[in-house]
Amino acid sequence: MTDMSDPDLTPKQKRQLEKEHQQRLKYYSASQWTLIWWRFKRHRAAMLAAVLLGLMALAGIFAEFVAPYGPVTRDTKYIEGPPQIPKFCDDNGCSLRPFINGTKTERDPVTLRAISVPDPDTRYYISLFVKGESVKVLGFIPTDRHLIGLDDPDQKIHFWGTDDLGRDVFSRTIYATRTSLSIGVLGVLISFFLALAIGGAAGFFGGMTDNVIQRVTEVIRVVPIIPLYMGLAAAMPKEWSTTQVYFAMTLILGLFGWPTLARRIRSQLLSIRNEDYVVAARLAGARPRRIITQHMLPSFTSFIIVDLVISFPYMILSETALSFVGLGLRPPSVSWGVLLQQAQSVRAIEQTPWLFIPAVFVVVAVLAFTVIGDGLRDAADPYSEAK
Amino acid sequence: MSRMLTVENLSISFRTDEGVITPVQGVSFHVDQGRTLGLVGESGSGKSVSTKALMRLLPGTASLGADTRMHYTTKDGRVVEIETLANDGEPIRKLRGGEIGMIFQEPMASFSPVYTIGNQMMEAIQLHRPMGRREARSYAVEMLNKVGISNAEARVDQYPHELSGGMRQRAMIALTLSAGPALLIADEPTTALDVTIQAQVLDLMRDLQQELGMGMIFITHDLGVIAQIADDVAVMYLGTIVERGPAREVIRAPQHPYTQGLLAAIPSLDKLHDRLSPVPGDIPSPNARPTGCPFHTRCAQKIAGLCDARPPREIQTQPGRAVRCWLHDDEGRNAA
Amino acid sequence: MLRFTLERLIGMAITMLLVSLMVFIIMEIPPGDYADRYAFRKYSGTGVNVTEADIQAIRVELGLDKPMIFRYFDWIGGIVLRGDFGQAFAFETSVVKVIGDKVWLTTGILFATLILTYLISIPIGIYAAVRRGSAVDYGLTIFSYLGLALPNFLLALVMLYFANRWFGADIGGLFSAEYRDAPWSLAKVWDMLKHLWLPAVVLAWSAVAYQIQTVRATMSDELNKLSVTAARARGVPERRLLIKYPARLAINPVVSTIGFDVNRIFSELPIVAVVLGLTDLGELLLKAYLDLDMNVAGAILLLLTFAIVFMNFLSDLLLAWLDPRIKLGA
Amino acid sequence: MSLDASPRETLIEVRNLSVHFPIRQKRLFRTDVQMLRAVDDVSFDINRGETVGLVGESGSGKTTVGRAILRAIDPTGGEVIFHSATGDIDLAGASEEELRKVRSQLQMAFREEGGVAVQNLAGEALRAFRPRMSLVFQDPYSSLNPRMTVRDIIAEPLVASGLMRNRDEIDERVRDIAARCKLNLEHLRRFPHAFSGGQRQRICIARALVSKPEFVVCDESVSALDVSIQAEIVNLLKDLQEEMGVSFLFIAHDLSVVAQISHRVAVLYVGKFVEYAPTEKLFFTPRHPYTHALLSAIPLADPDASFEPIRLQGEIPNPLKAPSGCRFHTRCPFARERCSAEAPDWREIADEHFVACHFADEFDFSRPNLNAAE
Repeated sequence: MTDMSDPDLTPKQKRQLEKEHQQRLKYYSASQWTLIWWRFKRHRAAMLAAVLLGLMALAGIFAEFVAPYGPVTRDTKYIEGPPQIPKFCDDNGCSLRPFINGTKTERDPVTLRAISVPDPDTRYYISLFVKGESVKVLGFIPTDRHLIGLDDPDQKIHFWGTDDLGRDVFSRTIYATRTSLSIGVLGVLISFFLALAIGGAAGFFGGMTDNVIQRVTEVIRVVPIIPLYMGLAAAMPKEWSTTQVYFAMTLILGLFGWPTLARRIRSQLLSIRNEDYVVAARLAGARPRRIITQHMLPSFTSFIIVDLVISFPYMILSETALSFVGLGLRPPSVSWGVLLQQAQSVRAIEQTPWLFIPAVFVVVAVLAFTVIGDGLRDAADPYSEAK
Repeated sequence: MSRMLTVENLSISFRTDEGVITPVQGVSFHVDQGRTLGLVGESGSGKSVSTKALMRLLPGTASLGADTRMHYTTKDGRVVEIETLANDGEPIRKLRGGEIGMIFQEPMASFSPVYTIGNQMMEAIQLHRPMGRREARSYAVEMLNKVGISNAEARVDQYPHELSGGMRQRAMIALTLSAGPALLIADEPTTALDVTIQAQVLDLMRDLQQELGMGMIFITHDLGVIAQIADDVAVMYLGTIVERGPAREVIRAPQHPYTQGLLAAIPSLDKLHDRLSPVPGDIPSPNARPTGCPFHTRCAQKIAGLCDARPPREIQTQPGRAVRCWLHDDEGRNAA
Repeated sequence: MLRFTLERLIGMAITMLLVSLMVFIIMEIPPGDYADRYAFRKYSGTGVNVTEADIQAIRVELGLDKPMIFRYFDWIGGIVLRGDFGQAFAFETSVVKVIGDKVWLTTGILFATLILTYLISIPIGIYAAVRRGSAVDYGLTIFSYLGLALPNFLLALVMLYFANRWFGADIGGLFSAEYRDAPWSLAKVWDMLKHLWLPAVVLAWSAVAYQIQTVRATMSDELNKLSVTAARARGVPERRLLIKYPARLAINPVVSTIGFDVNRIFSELPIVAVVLGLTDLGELLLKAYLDLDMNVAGAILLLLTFAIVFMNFLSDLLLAWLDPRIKLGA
Repeated sequence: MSLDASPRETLIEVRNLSVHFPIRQKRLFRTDVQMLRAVDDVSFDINRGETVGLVGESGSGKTTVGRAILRAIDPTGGEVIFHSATGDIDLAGASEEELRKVRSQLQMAFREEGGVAVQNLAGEALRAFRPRMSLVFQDPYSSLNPRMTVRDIIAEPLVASGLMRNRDEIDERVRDIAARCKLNLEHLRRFPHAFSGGQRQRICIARALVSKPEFVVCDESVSALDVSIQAEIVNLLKDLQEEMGVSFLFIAHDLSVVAQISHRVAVLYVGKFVEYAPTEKLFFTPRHPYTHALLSAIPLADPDASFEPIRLQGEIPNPLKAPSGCRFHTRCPFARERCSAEAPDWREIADEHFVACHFADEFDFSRPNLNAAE
């Protein structure tokens, strides 16, 4: 508030004042999205979650490249093997490059079964961009390079161990990330469009339409959702291909995810419709289309994004749960739920705990979506403080 | 007339995300028994916050200045140093309600919606008076009658939302007075009411104060209300009292440029169609408080280099009147 | 209050009618009809060659050739008038026999879970709001995030693992081996209670996390209300103040979401049941779905939903009793 | 600022305007519909370049009157005739489609009434008229779209109605009106969150006046502002009126502000007009007991003025259960039997002084002898 032309100020103070002044001007002419971004940035946990989720999504999108092996590639030499942790040192000295020891087959002295034991005399070095299986990234970019792997193309590394068929848990988890996240995205999108249409109709037309829609929404909301999904999932013909099942699943998840969202859209519409500035636009002679696109939608979008983000966890958890009990995706598809199917028993916890690693992904993804949702919710209404 | 409350150098700071802000700085006033102090100011002047500090009702993010003194003399003559009390505890609770009562702007919001009027009144009565349930109830009915609520016997069992706005504020007054306070703090009690209802409530409060001989602090932004109800007035601007003195004298002959501007800006019913004289500029936000005199950004008589650099002292201009302005300070006069 | 109750009763009846329609439609969705599956199950492996005519005969016998709307009324009429949910072909007996006392087991699990949820979440939520911003508050926030994120079946597995290590192997399921098929007795009930806590804890987990957040949020709002400040200004002691004013109102959203909690619990039940080896409706439902025994599945889905609708009704009544503003507004 | 100098020209004629809202209450098997007579049979007129003040307490229906005139809500009955200056509507700029609809309805309306009966206009035609009428809201926070720049907010009436298409022209007009409302160029680039209450109200006024309307409704436009700021907005409105010749309907509950800005003032009580007169007459020689009580209830910032408010019994009635006969009879200190039985006529008791009271002739409430009647 001090006068800038005050002669008593030192140049440094003046610069400081000038800087503050510029910042204020920047704030004054900041649009909605800039304000939201500024506020969201302040939410450190949400930023961290966003980065984590971004990494996860990238890994999923470029699964062919990121995963060292295919989802069904078997390593018969290493079945139900524990995770192999890269190391820099062993009994034979240290190295600057990480490596793992090879394995050799021995007979268990008691049961006489063949088991794999580490062979301290062999070393396989880990590299980036190694040659491996030929794959098509994103389905069309052919390459035989993989992000990470062993120098020796004949040897395999299993960061997170293998399952009972010798499939690499790390690679499978990366592929599963793609499936599970994409089911979430598609499911949310489907339910979003349904919600937008249904909630929009209720909020826009009001009256009888609204009453009927409200009643139907009410009915769908009281039905326990997983048993309902189960009913629909059970109806899927057993002979369907994995792709068909995949799309059917997204459709089912999307088909019943809309009621909560539709209710929110409806109430948002109703409250925005009565905002003074919308009335003002109407009195200024704006047509309905202009009122909706210029005045209602912009204020509405940020809230809807929040709702979308917080409805992801339900989709992901539902898919995981359904696949877990065998009603969702089925092998040979890989999703987090499908992977966890192999870990259904207490025996698995005791003997092959690494099969639970996909669960960490589920928890992290759901947590990340929840935290981002919280951060967005705080940021979505940048004008609440201004009052 | 005995002095019941002395407040000296009251400063209140809040911790916020953007740093510490101090919406109230160096406020001093006092209340005598049987007299009404009007605290007048526009939005952001810190009038409500100051009285909440008196009752130690501020949130945990708030802190009082080091040389803040708030001394209250109880009904039995003890002096309580309010600034030393904890926010929560037996000593301050003894003061709240029983010694100092408080009425708020929103009568609906100051009642809990899920209990009857009678329930909430009886609670206050039993906390501060040695009465049983029966007695407390009939006392509640008596108090409702006293504030002019008809059919009090039935009203006592109604919920707040079943009463109209004016009735609710009357019930709130009855509730507050039923605890028997010696000092009443009324925070804009009539602002949310219609003109005719406001007049009724002002009338009622004036009568009750005289009848019960209470001291009263009446907070408002309306100088008209002050003129009608207050004996003394303190004018607040951005967290400081810029002028104080007997209401009559201050309103007739304001000394601070802000008080002068405020009075001139009020539309009068006697001089129709005249141009109004606004105070130029906007009220700065409390977290961007100007340096020096807080009013200098809008003051037509500001002394450059002085008013914007150093805050003025409080100057006694006449017995019982004080003003915080360089124009009344010898140093300021010399500089001008 | 009477009118209010009546109104809600009628609302409940309408919802139940619509729900039953929906459930019926879901029962009809699986490919092929009941007769197909009946014939397949009855004669597969017996060497009998089933012709289209045979199936048609079964269809007529069972009344499956009638239009859907008639079949719906047959079905719902049987349920409402005679308590008959039809035949469970996978078990070759009536659905009622199959479901039987599993209804009571499920009810037991449900109420154990609900009570556990509210006993934990309400006091903790209130405490977190009062101590807002403290370490305890942050800890609870992190806990409730985890509660929302951890899939319940995983939790069930982990709990089972530890329960096995600490309490011995016989903790899964609802009964110890010696009581599993024994007739009901006091000892059996006691044995059940000893097993009931595990599913209750697992099922309560996410509900607790959710309700802590709800209670904390409303309590925080209520704490900032003028009525609380006003009561404090009257000298009401702090503890009593918290309980009488904000806490009393912070319970309202919990009461209004009882139905929602029941929904959540029923949603998780089938999956948790698989992991914990419970023999309740949830597990049966899963089995029925996998076998495409739609009469059983439909009956269970219908019962679960009715329970939710009924709990919604109860929560409405409870809320109206708790909050005087609702009765008058209705 | 006397009106007598210029010839009076009626701009808005309100005839028997009524607005009833159906209040639906869901019962068990049926829905009860009660009629809330928010505004009941109200008639008055507004001259060109004049400000008419509308005062009343909560539930009096003053906001409803303003919005019904602008057709923000639909009136139940009555007429609102808008004597617009012809040639202002940019017919050339409108598309063929709009033009056809507007023209046909305009011509018909003009021929019939010599003005446009606003409530007969539908859809397109109403939109075409909107730029000539405007509304300034009470809450300067919620009436500005926080997601638009001030420039876009002010330009909205021009753009939305299609009054102007050329960006440069719009910018010029916006800059012009903004300057008149004491907003500078830098302000135009900002968003509403950068402004204080008084500045926001100036933006609202600029928006209302940008299309050079002939008639603007100010709905409690200054009541949310602090006193020191309020005066500035009142002065601004007066200046703009002189410059642009616009008419205002100034709705407020604060009588002293209304007194300062209005040429004539109407007093509403529970949906009915009780008195309508030139400002001096209304404030110095009120004829209705309610006006008198209202005036006596204002606390004056003058310690020597006696403050003896007329003690009205009870509370303002709920408009759903409006009293029979004269609606004020339940609280009137002078009520007689006839008052509860028979609604008083709306009559011109003196030149331009309208009142609805059976016994208005018997009362003399003229100030400063405020209590002469008792």
